[in-house]
Formats: sequence, C-alpha cells, structure tokens
Amino acid sequence: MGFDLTQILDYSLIAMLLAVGFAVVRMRNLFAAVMLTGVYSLLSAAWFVSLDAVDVAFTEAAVGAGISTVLMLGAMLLTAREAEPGGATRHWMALVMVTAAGAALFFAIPDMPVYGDAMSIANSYVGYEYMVQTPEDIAVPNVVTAVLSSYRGYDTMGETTVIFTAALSVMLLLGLGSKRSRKKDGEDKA
Amino acid sequence: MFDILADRAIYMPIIVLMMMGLYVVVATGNLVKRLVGLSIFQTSVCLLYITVGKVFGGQPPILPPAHHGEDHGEGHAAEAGHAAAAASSHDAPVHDAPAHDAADHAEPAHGEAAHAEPAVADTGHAEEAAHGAASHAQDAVQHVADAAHHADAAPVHVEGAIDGVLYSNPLPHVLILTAIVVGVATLAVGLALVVRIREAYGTIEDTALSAADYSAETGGRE
Amino acid sequence: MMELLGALIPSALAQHAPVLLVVVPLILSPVAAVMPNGRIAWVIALIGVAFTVLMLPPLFAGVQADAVMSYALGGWAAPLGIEYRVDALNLPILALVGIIGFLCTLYALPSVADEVDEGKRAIFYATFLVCFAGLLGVAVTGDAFNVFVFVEISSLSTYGLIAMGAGRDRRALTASYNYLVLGTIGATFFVIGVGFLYMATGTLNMADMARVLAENGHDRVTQAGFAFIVVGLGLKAAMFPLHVWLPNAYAFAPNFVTAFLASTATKVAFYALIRFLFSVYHPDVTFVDLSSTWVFAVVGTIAMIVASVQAVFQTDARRVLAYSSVAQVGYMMLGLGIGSADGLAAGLLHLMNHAMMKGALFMALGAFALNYGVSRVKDLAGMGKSMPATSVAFTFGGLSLVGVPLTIGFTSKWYLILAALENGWWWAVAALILSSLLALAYVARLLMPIWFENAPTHGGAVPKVQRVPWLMAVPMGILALANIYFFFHAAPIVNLARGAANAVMGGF
Amino acid sequence: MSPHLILRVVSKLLIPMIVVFALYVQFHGDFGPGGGFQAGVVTAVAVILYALIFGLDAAKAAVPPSVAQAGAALGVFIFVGVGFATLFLGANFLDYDVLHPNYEHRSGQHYGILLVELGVLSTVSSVMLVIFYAFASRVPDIKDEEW
Repeated sequence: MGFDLTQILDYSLIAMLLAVGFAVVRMRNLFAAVMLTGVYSLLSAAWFVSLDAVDVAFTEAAVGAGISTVLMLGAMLLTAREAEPGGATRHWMALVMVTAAGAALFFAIPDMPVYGDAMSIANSYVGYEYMVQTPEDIAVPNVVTAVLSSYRGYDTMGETTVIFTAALSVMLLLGLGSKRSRKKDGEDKA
Repeated sequence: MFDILADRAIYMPIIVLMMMGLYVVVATGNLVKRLVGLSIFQTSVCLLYITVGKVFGGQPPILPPAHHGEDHGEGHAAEAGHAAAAASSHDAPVHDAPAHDAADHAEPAHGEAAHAEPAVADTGHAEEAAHGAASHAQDAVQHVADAAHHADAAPVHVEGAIDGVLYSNPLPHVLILTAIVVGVATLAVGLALVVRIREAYGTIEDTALSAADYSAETGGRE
Repeated sequence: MMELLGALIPSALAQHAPVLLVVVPLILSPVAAVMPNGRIAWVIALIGVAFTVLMLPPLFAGVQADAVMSYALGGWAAPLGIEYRVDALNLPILALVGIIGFLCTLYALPSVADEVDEGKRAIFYATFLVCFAGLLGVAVTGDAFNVFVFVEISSLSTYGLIAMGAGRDRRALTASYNYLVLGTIGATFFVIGVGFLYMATGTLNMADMARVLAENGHDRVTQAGFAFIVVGLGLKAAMFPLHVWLPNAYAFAPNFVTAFLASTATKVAFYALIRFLFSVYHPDVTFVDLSSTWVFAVVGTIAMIVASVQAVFQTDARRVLAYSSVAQVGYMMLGLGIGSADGLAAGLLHLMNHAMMKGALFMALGAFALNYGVSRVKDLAGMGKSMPATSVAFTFGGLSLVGVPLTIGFTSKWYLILAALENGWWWAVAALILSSLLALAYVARLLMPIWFENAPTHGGAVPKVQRVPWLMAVPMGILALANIYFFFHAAPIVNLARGAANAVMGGF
Repeated sequence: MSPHLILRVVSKLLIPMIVVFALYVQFHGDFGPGGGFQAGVVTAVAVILYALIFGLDAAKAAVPPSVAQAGAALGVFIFVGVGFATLFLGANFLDYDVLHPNYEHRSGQHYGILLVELGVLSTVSSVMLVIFYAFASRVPDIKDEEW
C-alpha cells in the first residue's frame, strides 16, 4: 500500500518504545521503572501526535506522564524502592501466557486493516460518518469533542463516573487524610 | 504473504509492547511493579487502537472552523452517497490539501464525481451544490495542481476525504480517551491498595504476603 | 411546568425506563457521597435501588409488546450513538440484579453498621450505588465499548467495597488487589477483543456488528477477537481456570458485599458473554460452535468437579461457598456448551436459581457473623440452637445448592440433565451427578455443625438465642423461601429462561 | 518543605498561568485539542504544585479536602443532571438539542457540550486532588536511608 513520510518517525518512536519497555521489564529499581513508565507514556504521546490523535496525545501526556507518574512515585515513597525478582515459576507462567496471547494477536495480523488505509472498513464506516455528520448535527470543528460529548456522550458520562468511583474507592481505602479517618484506620488493622 | 504482512508490519512491534506489559504483570511479585506493567499493557493497547484509525496523508480530525454551521446541503449530500463529492456551496473553505495526494487520486475523482450526481441531486437542498460540484469535477484534473492554493476551487474528491481533505478516524481517539481515563482510575485504586497492604503487612512482595497469610491461616490465631 | 409534570406520568416514565434504570442510582450516588451520616446515605441508596425495581414492570410490558425495546441515548440513532437495548435475554438479568440488589440493600443497614466505620459508611453506600448502576449498565447496553465502560465502573467500585473487609481481616486487601490486577487484565483483553471486532466491522453497536459480520463473514481478526472476549469476560465471570481471584474476594469482603456480588456480578459477566457469543457472533459459525462444545462444555464439566472438590476442603465457611460458586458457573458453562436452546435455557435457569441460593446462604452467614462474629466452618457449631430461624434459611439454601428435590436447585439441574441427554451426553450427566454428590459433601460439612454440634461453652455459659435484626431477616427469609416456592411454581422463571434462550438461538 | 525563595516566587507566577491555561483548554476544546478532562488534570496540577512548594497544609487551607470531595460529587451530578434536564424537556437522555429551541445554530448541542464539559472539569480536577491528598496525607514509614 502507500508509504508515508511519517512512517520513518513511526519506526524511530517504536524503536525507542521497545527499548524503554524492555528496560522496564529488566529494571529492579522501582524508582527507575516508574520514571521509565513516564518516559514510555511521553513517547506514546509523541507517537499519538504523529498518528493525528492530538487529543489523545494531550491526555496521555497529562495523565500517563504526569498524574500517573506522580501517583506511582507517591505510592513508592510509602512502600518500597526495590522490587525483588519474581521466581522461576512466575517467569515461566508469564512466558506461557504471553506466548499464547501473542500468538493469538500475531495470528490476526494478516486480516487486520492495512496501516494508513482510508478505505478500510474501520475507517470508512461509522468513523467517517462522524466526520460527515458533525458539521450538520453539532457544528463543532473538533470532531473528537463532538463524538466524545454528544454522539457518545453517554460513554463520557460513564468515564466521569469511573473517575468519581476511583475517588470513592481511594477515600474508602485511605481516608481523606483527616485525623479522624487516619486514627480509624489504625484501629481497624487486624 | 510478504506484501500482506508488510502493509501491516506496524502492528508487530505494538503486539510485542503489549506482551511486554503483560509479562511484567504476571512475572513480577512486587505489587507496585505489577501496576507499572499493567499501565504499559494498557498504553500499548491504546497504541493499537490509534494505529488502526490512522489515515496516510490525513489530518487530525478537526474540521476547518469556517466550515461549520451554515450549509445544510452538505450533510445531506454526503449522506446520500458515501463516495459523493461533498460540495460546500456558500463558503468554499480554504484547505491545505497536500498536492501530491490530490494528484494521486485525480483519476478516480473524475469518474466518481460524475456518477455521484444522481445520488445527490434528489436531495433538494443540495441540488445546486451538487451540480456545482459535478461541473467543477469535470475539470478537476486540471485544477489539482493548484487546488491547494485555490480559494474557490471545487473540492477534489479523494477516496474517504471530506472536501478533498483526508482526516484520521476520530472514533478510536474517543474510545482511547475513555480508556486512558479508566486506566488512571484503576492505577489510583491499585496504588491505594498497595499502600494499605504495606501498612498492614509491612511488605509489598507477593511471596512474603503469601507466607504471612499462610502462617496466619495455619498457625497464628485462636 | 406542564412539561415537567408531563414527564412524570407513567407512560413517559415507561418510555425512558431502560435508561432510568441505570441513571437514577447513578445520580443518587454523588448525593449519597456527601451525606454526613451513613443512615441517610443508606436511605438514598434504598430509594435508588427501589426505583430501579419500579422500572422493571414497564420493561416487561415493553418486551412483551415489541420483543426489543431500543433506546437511543442522546437521541442519536444506533451506529452513531449508543443504544440501550432490552430484549428477552437481558430482561431476566436486569430483574435479577434489581430485585437481589433491593433485598441486599435492605440487608445492608445492620450488616454494614457492624462491619464498616461510621466515617466511611456514606461513601460506602455511594460506592455501592455506582456498582449497582454499573452492573445494570453492562446488562442493558447494546454497545460493545459501553460494556467496557460499565464493566470498569462496577469493577472499580467492587475493588473498594471488597477492601472494606480489611477491618476484620487484612487479607481483604490482598484479595482486592489480586482481583484488581486480574480484573484489569480481563477488561483489557476485552478491549482488545472489541478492538478486533471494530477493525472487522467499523462499528461498535452490537446489532450492527452482527449485521456486518453476517454480511462479510469471519476472518482471523474476528476469531482472535472472539478468543480475547471469551477470556476477558471469562475472567470477570470466574469461569474455571480464570477464577483464582474469586474465593478470597468473596471470603474476606464485608458480608453484605459478598451476598450482593455472589448473586449478581458474575451473573452479569456471564450474560455479557452469552450476548457476545450468540448475538454478535452467531452460534452457527463453525468456531463458535466448536468452542461451545470444546471450551464451555468440557471446561465447565471439569469446573463442576474440581471446584467442588476444592470446596470440600476449605476451612472458611464463605470460601466453601465461593468455590461452590465456581462450580456453579461450571453448570452454566455446560448449559451454554450444549449448544441447543434447551441447554442455554437450563444454564440461564441455573444462573437465576444460583443467585437466589447464594443470596440466601451468604446472607445467613452474614447474620451468623453479625451476632457471633464467626466465619470458619467449625465455628458454626451450635448455631441451630442459638439462631434457629437463620439456620433454617441457611439449610434451605444449602439443600437447594445440592439439588435436593423440592428446591429450585433440583429444577435447574433436572433441565440441564434433560438438555444434556438430548445431545446424548452421558458423560455430562455423570459429571453433574458426581458434582451434586460433592455438593452434598460440602453442604453437609456446613450443616452438620450447625444442627448436630453444641456451641462451645464460654466458661460454662451457653450462648443465648439471639434474634437477627428484621432488616436482615426479611430479605434472607424471602430468598430462602424463594428456593422452595419456585420449585412448585417454576413456570414464571422457566418461561423467562426459555424466552431468553429462544431470543438468541432463534426460537424453536 | 524548605521555603525556597526562588521556588516560591516562580510558582506564585506560574500557578495563575497554569489555571488560565486550564481554562483555555477547557473552553477551546470545541476548536482544538482539549476539553474538560485535560483541563481538569491541569487545574489539579496547579494545586498540587502549590502543595509541593508551600506545603500540604497550605494547600488544604486553600482547597479543603471536603471541597474537593464535594466537587467530585458535583461534577457527576452536573453531567447526569444534564441528562435528566433533557428528559424533563421531553427528549431522550442526553439529547442536548432540546436545551435551546433554536436548532439552526445547534445551540442546544453547544450548551449541552459546555455543561457536561464543566461537569467533567469539576469531577476530574477534584478527584485528582482527592487522590493526591489521600496519598500525601499518609506518613511515609520508610526512612530516607533506604534510598
């Protein structure tokens, strides 16, 4: 099929992603692993820009590289710095799982849509409809916003609820940091 | 076979990345690092979705601002036939359609715009616009070279394009925005659990936790 | 103003019933979260759940009239917008979650007051409401990605709810963590599967997917997608080799949470699996057909036996029942794997019956725990004398779990055997009987100390007979009696299950 | 937190700019990348930065945890509430068209998107803060030597 100049960028970013991913697998120092995850997110964000997903890139940079890293560092500060290597059983178990799942994914490749093809069914059916319909239906230039807030606004409501639920669960687990809840937690430790 | 795979080569490293994340989740006993693996796994799945939505020569799915609001005909016209040459009648938008793309597809544009006419013509609203598009399309081949600069040029039809501009598919972007948010929510809850586990057990290594639970179950209480 | 009143009349309400079902609990959740005390939050939760139950009659009427109730969210018609879709298949699931949720909410007040700190109860009920709405959302939606969003809503709240058992036993934390990791892997697998379906069809609406798949046929992408969806939802549904998160999660969660989750959460995931298998994919497609025989029937049979054996050897009473749940999912898998409408109907019947059994059993265990703080099998000694009514309820549930005649457990096993015999699957019948004998063993292990042993005396003092708060006794009693009642009046639930199976298998 | 002069001055200058940027992201979401979610994260970052420089207690004085908790609930309430408003106006759930009768300019859709994005902003920024407070308020029980 076609070739696009951005593909050179694609492959260099992929190379970096693979390197960082591999480093995370090998890394025993948790601090380094967490920081590399931030790097991984940032590289993904860069690639999202090259894939025309600017909204996703923005979010991934803010969330993946920002909030997630802060949270993981905070949790690390409260827990441990070093990860012990997993046992041999775990290693083999993981390898079996990864091989099975990877085989299923590789099996599917020949019938996956051609990369960059505008006419693949994935890109030419509902996704294309949104591009055509948005000026008429919603009249917002950013089609991602239109789909996110209106066509699939219910999903976004669900997403807001997910975030809210996370706050509820974290409050249940850690309290809000007020003295009362901290003392209670101390008591209920078995 | 090689061609089939070459067109889809991009998926292979993404699959490898996904599997790296999954490996970390299963193979490590450290609770924080398992969450690290989980977040890499999820980010890689996001990459898979977004690559599917990529269109070569495409723009981010943000329509030119001048475009929205006024022309009713346009939506109907495009709806009438998927390949219909979408014509904007009143305010010809200024796009920066890449010239080489337009040139590549000049030939199909000619033919398709011509037989798009009947499909569009019955939408009363868009009739005028469609005629305009069709007649313009007759000499679209001559126009392609300067289509990019021509303010009132007829939009050259490229397969899957809107007004001659290709856009990447917005739907995967929307889905992945949701997935990223879900990912960070899960991460926050997971980390909160890890903090509590550390406070209750004094360790966050899986083997030590199992040992502690085992001794509690067999020896310890009562 | 007139419009506002107009919207309140029942017909307008009925028209929006599919969405109100989910969004009423959802909007009450933030309200409950900011309440100063747990009791008010409980009242709000009860209102939300009761409203859901009120929405069920219009849904039944609608499905009876039109077979499918479709609701376009945001006013956008199906492939562009998200669609809510109620038909004969998910109607029983919605009814199940709604009614069991209501009974569990009644039960919650005394139980939660005993197990959760006062400062956290309001947030606890808010989380429960979100979980409840999430489960209903999974069951009612007709959009594949929306399933994922609501699965995550219910899962995230579940992680928090389970971890609240940490007040009694810190293992609730590790149980919750393991569930979080496995649940997220499952959800991510599901997303990969949906992504594959999207690559092959270009749409996310399930009915539209089915249409495109029927036109274009299947290829490697849809097959891989099938595998990932089965594994992803199978993790959530605790299908046999993927069940490892379940026993500890059920054993260490607060009692109310266990009672609610055991009778709803895995059921909803199992429903979602049926929906994908039969509505999006089609049972006649070769690989779906093969997988139902070789994956669901065979693995289900193994689950029935292995998990029952594991249940026999547990020391924690709730863990006995948790492993039993895994075995019961095996029965449902077998029903699914038989591949006929009768088989699926039997599986769905068992799904509903199992919810009633486990609801009653876990509620009774919660009542024991409330009064005497017991959780291990040997601690149940003498409960028959100290808490006779609760013990009777527990016995009804237990006998139903074994499948003793005069209980609904017998009904659904009977239909399963009939469906298996239709296929000539003697091995499945043999396994079913063996598994029932094992069930007899582990239920007997629970019932023996309750009825035939004396309570340990504390310094010569015999524990006094204790009453259960009526808010706990009533829902427990209802569920326990339902186990008997529906044996004699099986027609309504059998018809529900038949209707559901016929709706997806193309009626006969 | 050591009261470092340069950090204090720079962050005092920076925090208002971050908030302005968040507002830009929020309201420019119709035209370019951005929206309630991204704006919420950026807003939360402004407060988190404040907490890092001036101390957790100062941040809690500025934005009390109870306010954050209420904000999280409020956002969900706004979003679902918009859905109920459309129901009461006689349309389907979340059908924004009825929010403004003038369909020609799709003003109903614009109002709807504006409102729900505000809900998302409120929830996301508050939730990020709640989570940050919850983690930051825990006393680390690992000594610095273990680094």
